[in-house]
Amino acid sequence: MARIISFSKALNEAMTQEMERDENVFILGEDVAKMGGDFGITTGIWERWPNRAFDTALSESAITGLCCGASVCGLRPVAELMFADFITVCYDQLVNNAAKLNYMYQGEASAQMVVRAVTGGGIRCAYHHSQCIEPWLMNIPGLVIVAPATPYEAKGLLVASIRNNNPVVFLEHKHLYNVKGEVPEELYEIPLYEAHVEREGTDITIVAAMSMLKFAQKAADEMAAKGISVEIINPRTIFPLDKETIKESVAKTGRLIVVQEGPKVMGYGAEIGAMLGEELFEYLKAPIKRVTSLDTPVPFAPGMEDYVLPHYEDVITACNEVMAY
Amino acid sequence: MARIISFSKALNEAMTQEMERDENVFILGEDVAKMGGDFGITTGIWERWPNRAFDTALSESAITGLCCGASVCGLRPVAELMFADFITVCYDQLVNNAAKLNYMYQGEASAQMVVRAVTGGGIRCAYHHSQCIEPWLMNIPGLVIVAPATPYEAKGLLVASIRNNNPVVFLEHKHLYNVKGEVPEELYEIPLYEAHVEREGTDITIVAAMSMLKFAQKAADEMAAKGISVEIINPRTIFPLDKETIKESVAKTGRLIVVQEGPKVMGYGAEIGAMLGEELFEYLKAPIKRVTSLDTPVPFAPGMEDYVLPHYEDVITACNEVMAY
Amino acid sequence: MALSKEHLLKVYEDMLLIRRFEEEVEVYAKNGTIPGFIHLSIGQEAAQAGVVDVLKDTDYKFPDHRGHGAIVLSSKPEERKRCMSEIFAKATGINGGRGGSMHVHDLSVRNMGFNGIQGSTVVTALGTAFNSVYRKNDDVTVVFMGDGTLGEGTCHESLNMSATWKLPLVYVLINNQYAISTHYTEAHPQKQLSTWGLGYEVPSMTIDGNDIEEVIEVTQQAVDRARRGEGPTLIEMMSYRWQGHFSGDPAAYRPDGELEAWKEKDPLKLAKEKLQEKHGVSDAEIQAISDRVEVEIAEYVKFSLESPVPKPEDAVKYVYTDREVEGR
Amino acid sequence: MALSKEHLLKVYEDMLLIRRFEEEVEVYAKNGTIPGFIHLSIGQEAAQAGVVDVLKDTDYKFPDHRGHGAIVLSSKPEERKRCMSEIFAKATGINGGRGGSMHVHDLSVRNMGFNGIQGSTVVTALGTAFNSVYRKNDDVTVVFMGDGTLGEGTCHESLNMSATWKLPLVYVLINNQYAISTHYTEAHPQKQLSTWGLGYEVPSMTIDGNDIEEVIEVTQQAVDRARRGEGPTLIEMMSYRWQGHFSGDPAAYRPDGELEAWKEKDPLKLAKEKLQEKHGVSDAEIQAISDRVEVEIAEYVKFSLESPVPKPEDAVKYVYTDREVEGR
Ligand SMILES: Cc1ncc(C[n+]2csc(CCOP(=O)(O)OP(=O)(O)O)c2C)c(N)n1
Ligand SMILES: Cc1ncc(C[n+]2csc(CCOP(=O)(O)OP(=O)(O)O)c2C)c(N)n1
Ligand SMILES: [Mg+2]
Ligand SMILES: [Mg+2]
Repeated sequence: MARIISFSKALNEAMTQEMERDENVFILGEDVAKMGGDFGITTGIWERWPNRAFDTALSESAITGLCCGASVCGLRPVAELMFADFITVCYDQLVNNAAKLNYMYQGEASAQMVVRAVTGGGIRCAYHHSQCIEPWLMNIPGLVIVAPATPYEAKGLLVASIRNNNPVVFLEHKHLYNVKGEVPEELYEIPLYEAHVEREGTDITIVAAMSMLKFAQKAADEMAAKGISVEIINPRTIFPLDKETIKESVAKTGRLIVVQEGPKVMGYGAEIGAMLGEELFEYLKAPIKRVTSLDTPVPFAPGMEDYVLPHYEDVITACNEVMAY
Repeated sequence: MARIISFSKALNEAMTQEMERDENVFILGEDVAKMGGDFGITTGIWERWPNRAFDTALSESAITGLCCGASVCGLRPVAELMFADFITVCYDQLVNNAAKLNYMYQGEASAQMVVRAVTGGGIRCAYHHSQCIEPWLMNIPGLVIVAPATPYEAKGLLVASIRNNNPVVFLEHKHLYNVKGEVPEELYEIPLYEAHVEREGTDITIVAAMSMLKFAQKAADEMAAKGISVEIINPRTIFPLDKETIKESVAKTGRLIVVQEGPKVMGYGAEIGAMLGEELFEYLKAPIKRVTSLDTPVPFAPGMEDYVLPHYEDVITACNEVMAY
Repeated sequence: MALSKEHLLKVYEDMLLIRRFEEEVEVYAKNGTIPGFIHLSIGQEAAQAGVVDVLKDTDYKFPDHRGHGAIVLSSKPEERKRCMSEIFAKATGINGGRGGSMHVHDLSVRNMGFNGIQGSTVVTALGTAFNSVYRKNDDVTVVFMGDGTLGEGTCHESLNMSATWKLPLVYVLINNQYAISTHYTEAHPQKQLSTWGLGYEVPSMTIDGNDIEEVIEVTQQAVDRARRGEGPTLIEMMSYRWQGHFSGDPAAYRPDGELEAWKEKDPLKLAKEKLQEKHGVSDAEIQAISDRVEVEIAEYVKFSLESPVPKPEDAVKYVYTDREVEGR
Repeated sequence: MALSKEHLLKVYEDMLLIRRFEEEVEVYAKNGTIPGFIHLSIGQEAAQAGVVDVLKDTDYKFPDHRGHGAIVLSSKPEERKRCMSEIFAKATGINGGRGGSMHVHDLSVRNMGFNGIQGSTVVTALGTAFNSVYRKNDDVTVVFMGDGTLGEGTCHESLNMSATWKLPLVYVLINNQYAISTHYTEAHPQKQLSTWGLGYEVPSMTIDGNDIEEVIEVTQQAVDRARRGEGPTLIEMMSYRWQGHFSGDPAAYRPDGELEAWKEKDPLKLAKEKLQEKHGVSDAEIQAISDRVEVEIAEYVKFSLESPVPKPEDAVKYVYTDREVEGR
């Protein structure tokens, strides 16, 4: 009865259905139209709406700049950035233009655009095709960063992102594209800015986004077997963070572990950790823990890359440590 | 006897003396040669070395890309970025090129370059000429961010940055240029990666960089009058952070306040806060505090800008709160 | 193209309005009343007045950082004083004082404002031009840029894309010889910057940017071409800024006599001579224009000086469209 | 320019080495032995072999992502197998396996490696070219780029600066018709991409990139010009990649017959015909070359397969020049 589709297909459906509903929505980017995207996510859109799907030159600043200008005219661009690492070549358009347009225009118009970006490591593509970019954007008021972890979220959050009037950087983790799950056929929104309690628990709070959620789930199972109850929070929107949900959870458990791909230093675990140290000090029963990648670029050789990426065992160690404290 | 010069002059002297010492050092950037820089910091260099000072087009990617390539040939470029906010248009060259060159070249060559960038708010120049950019770069292993607070540091840290073989983003706060202080005439280095204990104390640790140091100093005086002893740490190198010095201090005081210009969310206070929550949990006697700008772009109108920037009174409130906890 | 007497009178008055606007702004910038820094467009009135003259309210305008002139002339007459009070950082400013000199926009007349990062509006302008194609209307987008700004990579990405897609976009490149202290011949290899546009097979030309008749003629052709859906045009308008880069810059980098030579080519002087010599406009008529402009400008200044400052706490407004940000 | 028989024989062998190198890489990429993704340059051998043939060991070379050919030929003969084992992610790889297909450098021959961000090396190359001017030597820098890469803003900033400063830099733009699935005529307005360079008054030309003699002749002229200190040149070399964008891409976007037509223009076939028809090279001689190349390539493959993988913990090395990074 419940329909099972892939994360990729869920994204495709979100865009397709939003384009059916709202003719202001269009897609653009490198190879998104005729080829349907480097990862096939926009397949079929150009065939159906040849005037609403645009292959561009390799010009990420032009793409995102165009999105800003078109947004102000009431359009709703959905751009694909192929690899999230390429955000560096259009960083200015996101940081100094999109993020500030509503502020500059005093609410009269805003960058109601979505930039879809394929994020994360593990595919053996080295330094420039493997990075987690969210920390580079989390000091920029005005931006929104959305990070689905399941096919259900992929669709509902992308729909919400397209409808949202702020600039949204929508992260799609490479390792999730083929993951399958239940996804309603009809259009639905999952609200932005709200973290999701994936699993309730009383002893430890694990915050984990995107592909890291599976580590949290596995760890919760493993700890449950030992009688330790883990609560899992999936932020869904990484920026601005849903501080309330995290605080509520840690107020209950007193123990926090953030599992995060990407270097440890100044990842989102930093903000969560500091926020709790500020606002929830009296509830903390143990040191906070961050399980992350090492503080290096991402190397190519599989053994090296795996060494750098977060290790599941470290989540278990962290759980044991916070319980033993 | 002791020579008193301005922060600006100290920077100029650092470059001049390094250029005398090492012919691989050269300067480039918009208006740095014939005009001596938009802020006058490179005055006199072109006159002396017309073949080692280069005015460029408005091409920040070309400037920083050139620095990367020239570094690999053994040169030591010192580029000026005018306003730090413009780092967004050459972000790729810093993040994906300079920061990773030593790693990619396995230590055979590196981006031994300095990018001087004029940072911070308070001069009524609104959204794109007032930002603190360090948080945008602190998740990038391979980069170094240096942030002097005094004329003495300006010279010693710039010399060390020029000699250092990693890519250094060297922050110069607008409000410090005219500050005067004691600066030795001879060449000297202040080591990178080492925070400086500006003042010893036992009750509260305040971490404050660049122009925020004066808030910390004033607050320390004010608190001293009430019998409360504040230790002040000036990071000098903002990334990678000298965690040891901060930890040693907080292990002693048990109380931490970070004073930081720029939005609160994901500023360096986040990393410091999380790090202490992880590594120094048992020593903390009170919640950590961050005194920062508000989470907004920087508006133009003086009253609005002042409202957004960190307030001195909030440092005092934070001190009182951590003591009262 | 020779303009009619009426038309030339109108744009002469427009230019004078810019001149006087800028002169007053300079006074209050120098005496510290206006905060921040100010880029004045004295000397470049023809390029700004001429271009705006050609455009409709429904055309998208991206002024540059030296764009007070284009901004004021784009505005509805009753809003012009609010452009000045914006620069004065006042609550009555057209953007409530939060933007200032570099960021004066008015979406009601499709003045899209500037972005302090040079070259940024050059790609944002793709979006408004794209919108016209997407919605199949004939709104044209004009983006102003300087000779220095042409150094930015965004200029390439923009012209490449607008030319490929034949977007209705006109690039007005005001070559005022300098980017801060750097002469355009030191930052670019080609003798005339417009040559650059030819590499994209985009109609590109260099004109006398101080001759308002030439500015209007060539801009009109480019705008017409864009409106017909034939794609972008690049117009390099040769001109000169009389002041330094920003108000207060002594402009020591300029060779002796250069400013004086350009003052001979003052766009206002040129227009006035034509009015008087060709159209027989009397001194009295010229004086009447001048008087009208004085009254107007005096009102702007008074309004700007007397207006209240904005509420500090409004600084937290409009960060997001749908979320509040914490204040103090 | 007609090459001597010896010269043509040499570069024919070079091209064959690339072809066979790529064919083997493809086998091991497809069967999963090589991790990550691979961009093959089969069909583009003349452009790579011809350019490298002109360069000295002391010239700086920036290969692009489709640059195995230029990389291997730039390497010292004894190091070539290490280029392949790098692609195999092995410890013996010329970069210890940390870079892989997209990041093979060898500073000893001034192969500067690639940066995965298209357009990045195009500005990095300014630095090595600048170095030659700064140090007053005559080293030339060559940067390879594709038709798609020309979309990036960095290309503009680079050509603008190199032309203004007359840097010894040669831009080799291999126009293989496509950027992933997008034909160059859909991404750029001009009919031939080299027209773009003329906008900067930079000598720019389009040549047959599959004719190794033409490649060598035109590259030689550009390199000579650069060595004389006369500035950059842009050479658009028309060619075609036989495979899809990456190994595994079915390249469904190509019209029927296009690949076949280009196979008729196979650079190896063209060179072989010339060798045989013009220089009277025998089948046996051709066979001997082929045999040599087979032995060579077989050794690379064996070496690559048999080499050990790198130590995982070496991943924390070289983040900084003077600081350690924590491992596990
Ligand atoms: C990306 C970026 N780089 C540098 C600057 C600093 N800056 C502001 S205006 C300017 C010169 C611009 O010259 P031009 O485009 O010729 O305009 P003009 O000032 O002559 O009107 C510079 C370098 C900036 N605002 N943005
Ligand atoms: C900045 C950036 N944008 C996009 C990409 C993804 N990408 C890699 S190669 C490529 C196509 C390049 O085309 P071209 O320059 O013609 O080289 P070719 O692949 O045809 O050899 C694209 C879009 C990238 N690596 N970097
Ligand atoms: Mg100029
Ligand atoms: Mg190509």
